[in-house]
Amino acid sequence: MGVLKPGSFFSLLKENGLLMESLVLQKNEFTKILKRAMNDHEVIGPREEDGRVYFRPLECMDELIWEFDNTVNNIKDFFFPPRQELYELKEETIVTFENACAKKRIILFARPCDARALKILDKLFLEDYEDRLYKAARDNTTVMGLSCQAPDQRCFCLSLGGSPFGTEGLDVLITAFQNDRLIISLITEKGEDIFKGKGNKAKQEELQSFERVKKKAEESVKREIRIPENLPDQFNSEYWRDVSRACISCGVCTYLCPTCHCFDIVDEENLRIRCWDTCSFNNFTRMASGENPRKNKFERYRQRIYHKFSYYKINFDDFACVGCGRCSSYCPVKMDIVEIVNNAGSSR
Amino acid sequence: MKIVGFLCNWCSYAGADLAGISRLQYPADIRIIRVPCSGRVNPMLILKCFQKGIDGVLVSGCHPGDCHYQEGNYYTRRRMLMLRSLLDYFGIDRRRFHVSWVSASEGVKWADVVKKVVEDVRAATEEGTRKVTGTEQIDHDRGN
Amino acid sequence: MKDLFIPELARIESIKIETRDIKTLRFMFQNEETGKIFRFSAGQFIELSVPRVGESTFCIASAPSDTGYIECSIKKVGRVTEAIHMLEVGNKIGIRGPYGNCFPMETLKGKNLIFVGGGIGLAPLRSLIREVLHKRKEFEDLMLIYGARTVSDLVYKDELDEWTKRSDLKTVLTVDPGGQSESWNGKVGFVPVVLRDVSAPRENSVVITCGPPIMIKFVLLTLREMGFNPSQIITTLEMKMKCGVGKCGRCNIGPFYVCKDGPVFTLEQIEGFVEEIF
Amino acid sequence: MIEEIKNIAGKLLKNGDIGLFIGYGRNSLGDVIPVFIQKEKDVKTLVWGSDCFYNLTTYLTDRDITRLQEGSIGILLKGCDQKALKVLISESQVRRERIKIIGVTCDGMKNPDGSILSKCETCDVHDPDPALCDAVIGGKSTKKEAKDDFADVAAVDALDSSARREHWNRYFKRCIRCYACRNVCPLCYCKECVLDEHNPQWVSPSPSADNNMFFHIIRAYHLTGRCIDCGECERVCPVGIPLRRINRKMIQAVRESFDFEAGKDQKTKSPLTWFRQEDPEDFF
Repeated sequence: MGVLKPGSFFSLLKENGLLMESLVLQKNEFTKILKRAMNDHEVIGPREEDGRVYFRPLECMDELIWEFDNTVNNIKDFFFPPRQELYELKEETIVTFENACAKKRIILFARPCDARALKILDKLFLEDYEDRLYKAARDNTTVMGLSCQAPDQRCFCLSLGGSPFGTEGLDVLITAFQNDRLIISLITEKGEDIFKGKGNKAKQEELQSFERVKKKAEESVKREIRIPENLPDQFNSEYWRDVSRACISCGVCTYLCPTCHCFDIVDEENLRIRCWDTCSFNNFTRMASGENPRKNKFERYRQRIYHKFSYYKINFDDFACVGCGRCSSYCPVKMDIVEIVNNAGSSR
Repeated sequence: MKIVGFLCNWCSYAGADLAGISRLQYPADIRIIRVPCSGRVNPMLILKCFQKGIDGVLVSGCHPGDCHYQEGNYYTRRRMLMLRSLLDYFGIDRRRFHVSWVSASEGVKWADVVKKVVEDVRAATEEGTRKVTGTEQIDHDRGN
Repeated sequence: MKDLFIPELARIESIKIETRDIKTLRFMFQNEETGKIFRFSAGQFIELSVPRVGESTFCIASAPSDTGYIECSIKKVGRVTEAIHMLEVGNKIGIRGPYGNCFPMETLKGKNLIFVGGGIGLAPLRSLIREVLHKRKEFEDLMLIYGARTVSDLVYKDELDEWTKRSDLKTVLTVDPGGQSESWNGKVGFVPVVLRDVSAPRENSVVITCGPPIMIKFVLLTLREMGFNPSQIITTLEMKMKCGVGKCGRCNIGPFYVCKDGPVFTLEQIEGFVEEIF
Repeated sequence: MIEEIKNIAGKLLKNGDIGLFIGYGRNSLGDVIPVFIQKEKDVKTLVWGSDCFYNLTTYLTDRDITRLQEGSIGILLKGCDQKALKVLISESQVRRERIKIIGVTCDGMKNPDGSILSKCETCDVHDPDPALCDAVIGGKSTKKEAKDDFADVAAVDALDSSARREHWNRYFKRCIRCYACRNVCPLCYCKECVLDEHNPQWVSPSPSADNNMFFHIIRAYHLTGRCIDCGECERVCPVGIPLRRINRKMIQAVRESFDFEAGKDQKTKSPLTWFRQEDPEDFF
């Protein structure tokens, strides 16, 4: 993790919700600020396409959606995109695309759970061998969250250490109130820069009502994932065969997951490309010789559960799950990760 | 312009050969791949051509009833008909994909077919219908 | 900042045909500086890139003490390896690495070493054996048991001849039943069977094995039956890899990333997952 | 109806006629899920309703299930699912004698808002086929048949070539290549899909709009004359690509060119595996 830099102590406190400064802004003022920011930033936010909401680069602020259930894709796509050109490999030279990462970006209305996933991915991509493109994207992006006032019945962020009002991974947290008022909680300097000199400092009663809605939202997260202590011992259990029967080995759960990060590296003509890959696919671990250590469906499903709830914890001291509920709501056969994990400990 | 022609060994390839021997003039935009039978032309091969940026594809075999393997070209006929309607549906200009029957004795027909194919592909290209593969990328992919 | 996925270009210096489907290639970095900084230990691997085809993982078959070049032995099995087999001397190839851990040279010192290899699995062992022979005095008795499907599938034939002649390395060669030729004077039988027959010392010994998964599976069983304990057994694992640095997520074996925490493991480490691997 | 299903399934399991019954159940959130029942006492978890979308025949070609299962398999099938099974039988992917089929009458599956699914509107097999099934439940369906005019396909056909390209590009840009459409499809049973092949690699796995288009062309082509329009691919697509609009184009094309409809019987194979001398060749 390195040495604590001067000043970072305060940001550490802020990231944990202490010493946080809060502003109050009218919705139209906010829109104005962002419109101006669009001049020198790419602004990404939730936008509707054929009845579903996706995070996409916005062409204008009118496209932005203010109220939405969890989006289909999540903000991981902008740090670790589905398809990313790494460099061009020619016979004698290698051409890299340096300037492309320099683009300044703002991501609007990220859900706290998705933002928290960035903190989890940081451990993988930034520790040990640092990933240049991921780092550049992280450095150049300001993430503004939208607090989640009506969590879905599938959400279980609280039991993994997150919160519908969580600030981890965010630079700014925005909470919408009545009368088009917004409370803007400034978390990092990056966030402060954008709102410098704007709005009024939040008054005591405004902060109190902020706390009230926060509490209400947290109370409405009813689902709970309980990761069994003895999960590692269940590796050879028959349980995994039973629960994975319905799985169709597609990539929905992993591709929509904010923390799943497996990838493949392929060549397309001269381009070397990094693209998403998933442990659900049969050919994920199949070697050229035809040998495949995870050729059965249950082994692949088990790998996904263990990677998230056992291996990642061992290697990076965090579970690779933020409780957004996408995997169970988009699963073609509605496999429910919470139920499956909660029952894993008591299996044979 | 690059056009790939899949020619069956027994009829169309011989037909093209005859055109050559007879010194018939036809455009040089076509690259010929000899296959044992037009039935060998897996649609995947045609798709691969388009993916690689080829401007047009021609599949040519024996006339129905003349197949060296009795019935290979009957299957080809069904497959290519379906493939063509599918490509068309996806907005791949229909002038970029052709099928023809050319026998070993039809050198002149071969030259005509090539002329027609080249004309069509050229027209499609000049009208600016995009080649099937291009440089278009999904949003936010290069390097960020 | 250097991008960890960008390879260094290297030139193919020589190509040696080992068997009908295995070639040993020798590379030198195009940039001399890189060549000077490039250091590795026996057991590590590199990623080789063929432009327009892709990237694949190969263990280094030359020894760290062989300075100035790197050698890899490549068996033609898939798209990338086929492309590599098409390359000629003078062609360029991309190299990134070295990655992974290495054979624990310090713990091996003062021990009897028993190398058990099969097929192309001799490659990482060759790196180690060359290194060990280079520092021969630091080790006790050495034994190599190496087998392949047929006589013509044995790799590094010249070196095997050389090693057979040495008195300080007992070399036992074997081929699978049916794979022997007229003039074959080695053993005939599967590696695990031969391993049981030769009297390998158990005291103060370490077994290092590498080969196809099915061979490793039975070698491990045989070693157990012979009374070796798991901490005495070192194996290199094969897993599909892409990034080589513990990020792409496919080479998990239990909590370990084979590319970062391996490919060298003691049986003790991976005991709980043996079923998944083999 | 559900009691009848439980009874029959229970009896089959009890008598040892089958070792596994595949039907519908619910998880703790109330979603319908496929359930795999091996013991008679567990048949009580079975459910039936207008949200039992899944085409369970997918599991009959799932090697991870069939390989491990001894004896016969029982399965609950709606009319459209039975069509898929007929195709599978005609292609020798499922041995009829190995399965026990409970056919169930279906009045059309419903969206959460109560409206009927569009694929069920034009469905012509609301009643199970007594010639195929071992047991038939539910009597005559109340749902009236509607004529399928392929309006969705016609709307795309009406566009000009480049507008069609644009139409699809908008969707294909979104595709993340999760392969849910392929994997859920009861008729995509290849042990190794051409899309997974590495050598040669037909289409790169990276999701660019072009790669995605080729993936969808290949998928649609491989289903030509086989797709029975169960609509599972479209239902599971997380990014809402109208996949039925692609498959139905081919259903229409096969109908027009070869006068063929998939899933009508258990004998006739895909029209691309046989021919007539008088087949059309107007575009040659």
